[in-house]
Amino acid sequence: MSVSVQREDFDVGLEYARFVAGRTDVGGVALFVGQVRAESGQVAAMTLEHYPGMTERQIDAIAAEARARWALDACRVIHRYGRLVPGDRIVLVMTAASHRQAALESCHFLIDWLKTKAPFWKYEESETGARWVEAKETDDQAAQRWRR
Amino acid sequence: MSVSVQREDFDVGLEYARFVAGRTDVGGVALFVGQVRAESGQVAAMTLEHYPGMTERQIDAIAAEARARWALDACRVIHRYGRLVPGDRIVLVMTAASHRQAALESCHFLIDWLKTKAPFWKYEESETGARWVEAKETDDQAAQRWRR
Amino acid sequence: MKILYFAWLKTKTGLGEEDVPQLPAGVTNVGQLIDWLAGRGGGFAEAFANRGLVRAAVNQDYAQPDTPIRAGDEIAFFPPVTGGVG
Amino acid sequence: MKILYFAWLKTKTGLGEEDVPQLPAGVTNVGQLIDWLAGRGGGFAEAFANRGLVRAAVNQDYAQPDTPIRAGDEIAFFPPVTGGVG
Repeated sequence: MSVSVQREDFDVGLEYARFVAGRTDVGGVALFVGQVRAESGQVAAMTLEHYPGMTERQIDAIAAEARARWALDACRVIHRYGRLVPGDRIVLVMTAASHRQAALESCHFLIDWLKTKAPFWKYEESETGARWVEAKETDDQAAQRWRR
Repeated sequence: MSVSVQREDFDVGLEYARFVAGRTDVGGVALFVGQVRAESGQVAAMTLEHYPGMTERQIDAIAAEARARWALDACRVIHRYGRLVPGDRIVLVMTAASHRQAALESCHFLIDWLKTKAPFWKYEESETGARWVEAKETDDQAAQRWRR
Repeated sequence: MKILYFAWLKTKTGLGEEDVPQLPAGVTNVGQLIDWLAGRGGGFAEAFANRGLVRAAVNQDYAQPDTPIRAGDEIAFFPPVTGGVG
Repeated sequence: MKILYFAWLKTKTGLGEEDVPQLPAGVTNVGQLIDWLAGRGGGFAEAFANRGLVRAAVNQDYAQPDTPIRAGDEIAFFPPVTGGVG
């Protein structure tokens, strides 16, 4: 299990290569890459503020829960902060397991929970001004469906 | 939408880079990489036989269904055939969408259906001999849950 | 009519592919073609002994026993597919 | 006690971080600390005007109004998190 919270971009191919290097026990690797999306040209840039220390702590806790719920061989999360423009990568979640369902479900779980539990706040700049983005009800719902 | 059925390996980083190059409309990319797994040293190698022509046709049909069901920006499937050893990559499924749920769910759908609809047959070599692998009930069930 | 065999159906019949220029008498669908092929005996009888284990395609689409066939078709027989991922 | 403010709570209070050496009189939990901070008036009153919009953490774990606090704790106030993915 490995978590990085960083300003710098990450290389998806390199991260994947390191993740599976020398492993023959892995049957499936699920990856999710979140990117900044230009909504009909509205978002010119966004800045992700985070709470250093708490961010790593919360992501560690979420990753530990994923490992408790699914039989995972490995798990990696990278989350960026700072100013980002459309097309920039924001987050990488990567899970490896013997079976594809475990890899896919845990990856989905991690990204849903990151969205509601990791202390990041999004400040969006657009043509009409800048604002702090409000939390969405739908994200809470997406995370809630993993409750049991 | 792009489908490749090939003997050669693929480069996950390069495929991802090409997939998102110049795009700012994508909010999330989901990837799944299937690899040959050594089950406690049992599988020494496997050979994937396929039905050239029908394979491409069936994967095209599955990808078209994914695009009809989810709002996808792009979709890519690579499936290998031939002799493979533990650690080798077998399949890549990649989906891009504005929203993470669409990317994640369609990727999961594609890999579940590939397993039951794409005409591949697995011949496994192990210490105790070689055999054609029989289809699993659980794969049918995994695919069935996408029926509506 | 081209007939293809995959996986252990290829092993048992000893054939990857064969050409059957005309539809055999009385054969109008996949099920009847299987009866006719099994009637050859030997490896063919063996390959089609348990029909629950045999799947078919007509012109590269999955087919059922009652799927009609014509002289120019490409027919394939194979076991249930077993994909490549765990 | 260290108090941190994030996102628009930082903008409204005008502070990213402050040190409050001792627990104010009568303050033993998060809710009471919010009352005390709001009592400063100005940007602080504004930041805590709608408490439904404010989340808190004590020592980097999510906290509730009745979560107890002590003099050495790190307390943070921020809006509901908004992650980074669509």
